[in-house]
Amino acid sequence: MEVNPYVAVGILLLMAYVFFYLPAGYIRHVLIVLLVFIIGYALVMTVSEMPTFGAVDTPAHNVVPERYLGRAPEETGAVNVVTAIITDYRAFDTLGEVVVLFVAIVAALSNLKAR
Amino acid sequence: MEAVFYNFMPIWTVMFPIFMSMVIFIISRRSEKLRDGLSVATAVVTFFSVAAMYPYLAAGNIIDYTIFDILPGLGVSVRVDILSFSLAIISSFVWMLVAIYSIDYMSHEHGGDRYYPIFIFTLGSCLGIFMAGDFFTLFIFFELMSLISYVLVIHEETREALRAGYKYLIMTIIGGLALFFAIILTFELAGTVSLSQGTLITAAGTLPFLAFLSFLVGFGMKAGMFPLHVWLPDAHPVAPSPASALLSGIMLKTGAYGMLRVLFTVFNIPLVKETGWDMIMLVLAVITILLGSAVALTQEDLKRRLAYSSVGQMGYIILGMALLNETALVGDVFHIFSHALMKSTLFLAAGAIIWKTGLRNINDLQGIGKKMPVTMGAFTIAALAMIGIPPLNGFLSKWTLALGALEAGAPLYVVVLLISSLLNGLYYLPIIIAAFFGGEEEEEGGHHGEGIPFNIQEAAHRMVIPVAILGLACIVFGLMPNNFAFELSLRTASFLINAGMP
Amino acid sequence: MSLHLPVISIALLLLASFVMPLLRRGARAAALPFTLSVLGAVFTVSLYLIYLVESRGAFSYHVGGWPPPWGVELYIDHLAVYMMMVLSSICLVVMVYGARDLYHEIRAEVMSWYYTLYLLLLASMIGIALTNDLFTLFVFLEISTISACGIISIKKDRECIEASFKYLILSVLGSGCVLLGVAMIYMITGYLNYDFVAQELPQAIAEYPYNILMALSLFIVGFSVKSALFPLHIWLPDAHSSAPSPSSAVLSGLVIKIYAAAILRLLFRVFPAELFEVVPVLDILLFLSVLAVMAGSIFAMVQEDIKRMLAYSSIAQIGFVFMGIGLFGNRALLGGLVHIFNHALMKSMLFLAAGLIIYAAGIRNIRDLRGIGVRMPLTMGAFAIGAFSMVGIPGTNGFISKWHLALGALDLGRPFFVAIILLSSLLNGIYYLPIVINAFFGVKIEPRSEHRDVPGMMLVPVLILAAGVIFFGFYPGPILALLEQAIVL
Amino acid sequence: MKDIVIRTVCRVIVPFVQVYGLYVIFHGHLSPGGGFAGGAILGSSMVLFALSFHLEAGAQKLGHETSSYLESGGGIWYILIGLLGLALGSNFLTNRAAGLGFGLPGQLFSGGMIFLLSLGIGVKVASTMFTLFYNLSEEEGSGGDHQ
Repeated sequence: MEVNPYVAVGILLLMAYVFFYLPAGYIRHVLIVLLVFIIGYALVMTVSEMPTFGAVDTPAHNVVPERYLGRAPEETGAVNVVTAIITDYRAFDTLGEVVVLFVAIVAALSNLKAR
Repeated sequence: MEAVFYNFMPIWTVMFPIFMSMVIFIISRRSEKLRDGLSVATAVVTFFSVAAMYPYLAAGNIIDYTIFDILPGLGVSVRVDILSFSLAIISSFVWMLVAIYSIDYMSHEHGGDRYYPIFIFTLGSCLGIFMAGDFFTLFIFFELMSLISYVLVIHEETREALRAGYKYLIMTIIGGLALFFAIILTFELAGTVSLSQGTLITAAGTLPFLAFLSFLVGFGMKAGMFPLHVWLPDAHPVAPSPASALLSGIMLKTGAYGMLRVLFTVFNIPLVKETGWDMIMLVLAVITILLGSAVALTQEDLKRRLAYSSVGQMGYIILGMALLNETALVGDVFHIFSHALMKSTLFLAAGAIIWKTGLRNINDLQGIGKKMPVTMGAFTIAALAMIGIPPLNGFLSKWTLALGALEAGAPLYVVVLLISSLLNGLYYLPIIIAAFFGGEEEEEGGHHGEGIPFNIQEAAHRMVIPVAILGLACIVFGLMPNNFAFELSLRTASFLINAGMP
Repeated sequence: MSLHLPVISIALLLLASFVMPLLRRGARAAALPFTLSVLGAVFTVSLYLIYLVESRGAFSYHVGGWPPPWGVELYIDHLAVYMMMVLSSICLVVMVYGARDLYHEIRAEVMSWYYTLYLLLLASMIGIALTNDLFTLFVFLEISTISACGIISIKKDRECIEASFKYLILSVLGSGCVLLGVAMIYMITGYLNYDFVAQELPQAIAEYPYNILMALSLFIVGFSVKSALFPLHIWLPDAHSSAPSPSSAVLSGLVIKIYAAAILRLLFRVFPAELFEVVPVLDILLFLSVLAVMAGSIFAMVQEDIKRMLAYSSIAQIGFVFMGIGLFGNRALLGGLVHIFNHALMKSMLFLAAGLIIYAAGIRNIRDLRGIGVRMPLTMGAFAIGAFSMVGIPGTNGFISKWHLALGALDLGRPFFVAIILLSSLLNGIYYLPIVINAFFGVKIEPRSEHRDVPGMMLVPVLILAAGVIFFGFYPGPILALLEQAIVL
Repeated sequence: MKDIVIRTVCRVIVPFVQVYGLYVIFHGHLSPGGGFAGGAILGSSMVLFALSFHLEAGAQKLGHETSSYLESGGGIWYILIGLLGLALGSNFLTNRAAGLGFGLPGQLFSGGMIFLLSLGIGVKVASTMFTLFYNLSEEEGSGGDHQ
């Protein structure tokens, strides 16, 4: 899994060039297809190596869900574990989500009203 | 108690003009007279402040005081030794005279409100370079002086001046960055950039060589060393004459001062000799001398000719320090004195002529010596000193330099000095001859378009007197071989040979 | 109580931004003092937090009382308080300026929206600086993305919409990359908390090398897009030049840096050092930063619009920050990090000065700036200081960061990068100094009729920032002392 | 949209949809659902109402002012509850440890903060949907007028 930095930088530069600067045309199509193959290859390699979905021994099955699933009702008072996670264990993230909604609407409205 | 007092003297000497420049800037809106008076007063006070340090330094002391640290091992500090003092005293002396000269010269020019604060500020930053205790402080003042003096260069704000100024600025920045690189390399290699630690870099190698080269570029840029001199002949002539006098007479010396410090404090003589880096400097110096003198010959513009002459003279100074022996160093430091006096005389005299007649072309100056005898007299003295006619100070410095070259076992450089003197003669003498003995037939020919107006007289007293003083100084320092400047040179040279340690 | 201050300051900013749209009619006049007082409070808190962290060391805060890995953790270390101080101080100063300038650039009806977005942007950036949790990082990333777009597109012209749309698309692409990366990390480690992930990753390398590599590259690409690292910078010039000046100042000064700080944390606190031996991420960042430094400067040289030029210069300067990260030595990192603050000071000051010029004279083109220094000496004086700082003249804070970066490069025995730094400084000089020169000297132009007087409230922030540039050029000690502890990650 | 069938159906459906939305919000801690889902249902009911009748009719039921008050109110509510944890001497957004948890798990009024937060989220999401819908549709309308 040795990665040559020059190759990596080269690919990144090529990507940026093809996507942002290269005028539409035959070469651009070919290069895009080529790049998609490179990215696709990397993704396939990644996916083929992922832990089996739903298997018991995946790393995600650790102490975190154990506690969530086992002790959420007594610790938070919510029977629904999902809600317990969303609004109690990780309520700060949910605050963030609420703010995302808010900022989305503020940005949209300010845009609409600015004209 | 005495030490404490003297520790603060350099700070005062540097900060007083800088502070006064702001006062002058504010005052200048009120009254022009007060502004002019204050500028002269500041320059005079600064000169005496520098001079007041002499007794302490003459006793063999060194003022060394760290003001505060910006980063560990990197602070703002002052250090005055005999070398610093030599340069500071000649600078403030010339500055004082130029300040007096400026009053009348600038009264006809625009932008005096800008000129005087910058003029005085440059004095402060220039003294700051000489009195800096480490390369970082030196660098601060070096950049400050270079950037601020840009305003002096482009004072006329003509298209030509702006173009020359831009060239100057870019070259200054390149030089500054090279200096930055050099300082950072020194810091990396030595852990400090203080001037009071003795030799900083003792071993040769790639990085020390890079540091040396960068220092050479940084200071050589300022000193107008070939091939970095290209800004100089453009920038010096376009400035107002008093500013040209300072640029050529004093500010070039900051580069020479830096090179002296590099050779004798950052590195040491054995190292430079062993690695052969002195050869680089010698070769460049020889090219600088010959090129400056030769190109000066071809210049028609008076101030341009003087500027190229400066290039040649800076070559002497670089040559002198690169010879790396005591006799040559005496000549070198003395030549710094001499050239400061000679070149300011020449530029101020040229300024007086231009101020009075508006003529810059050498061919138009026929017979000017009869109209302005004192000015041209001073010009003649300085020019003869430049050529190296005894008993003027230029002769003394060249003589000592030549002795140093012989001592170093390189008579070739004596030949170079002689050739250059010959060239100097070739381009200075026609001016003098034409000034005093030419011009009759044109005068008879009636109204010649480019000729000198017939009603020209000596310039204003406050312009003539400084020129005369400087011209006299050229004689005085040449007539008496045991003068103050020569004494200083001797002591500085022995000080430097001891690797910057007393 | 003082341990709650970080989260309180985020909550305060969010609360203030929620309240802002409710201020109607009569109360609308209160929006500005309210915003300023909140910003001032956050700034004060950040100073206090610096003192707190200095005196008792880094501490973590468990939001909701749940210990990690179950709950969300904020980790307040030296780097976090440093970033918080930088963010809040610059935001405060810029807002003082923006109070007057914004009326000139955007409609009065949307002013309160602007304050809302501005506060949210600050809140999210502080969140990014403080968080110790990958998902919280992503959430705040989203908020900052959208609010940053908002403060660009709020201006009433077409360019802004186009620019912010471009920014939105690319930035959301970046967010998507980060989200995917977070998901992968979670999948192979089972944690979101930085410390726990860092614990798990060394074992996971053997088992899931491609996943880690992919996650890492996604993070790099995502954050590079957001912080406009060289080949992914194309949104920046448009976005930063067309936005209202206070937005440009904040965007160029702060927003692109916070992502650099975030990727710095991820690289050094989450990803194991063994990984960098296999995958030369730091080298990649280093090469990109060199390209950024050079390309940014070269592009800036050919610009005609002053704000566009400043924007391209930002691309070069963010390159310095990444160079500090990529060199991976203590001193270089110090240089990169201190450049975050230094560049924030000078670039926001330059943008504000440009804004002042646009406000007063209506000029954007660099050629038209001739003689402006005579009319606006203080503004152009500040601009000159900023220009000198960009070049790295000693006595300005730009010198301090270059000094450390260069020394850091030498420490690692890579003088090539010193040459790059110097070359870029030279290029900076070539495009900044003519502006200053032309502004003060040369052709005189008679005053234009449209020339407006500059209100003191707009001029003072510029001068404060200029004074900061000088002050921290001579007295960088406290900042460096703080950062020296910060880089002991 | 003056279709009588649509109007009648909507008139009947909307209250049920709203009640269901409220149900989902309030039972977030007991059954699948919660603030986001319930808020979306609630919001879509109002969108449906406005679509089937008239934009103005919808605006009469829930004005822009009110909508934006709800919008901000949801967020403020969330943060205030978070600060409540602080006030009770615990951390930000602390639930049971701060003494906020009440009721037995499984009951409607249980879970302490969770219940309140869901309410805030629901209000927020609903008003967001509604506001966005309104502003976008009004924008189209005004754009049409210009043409």
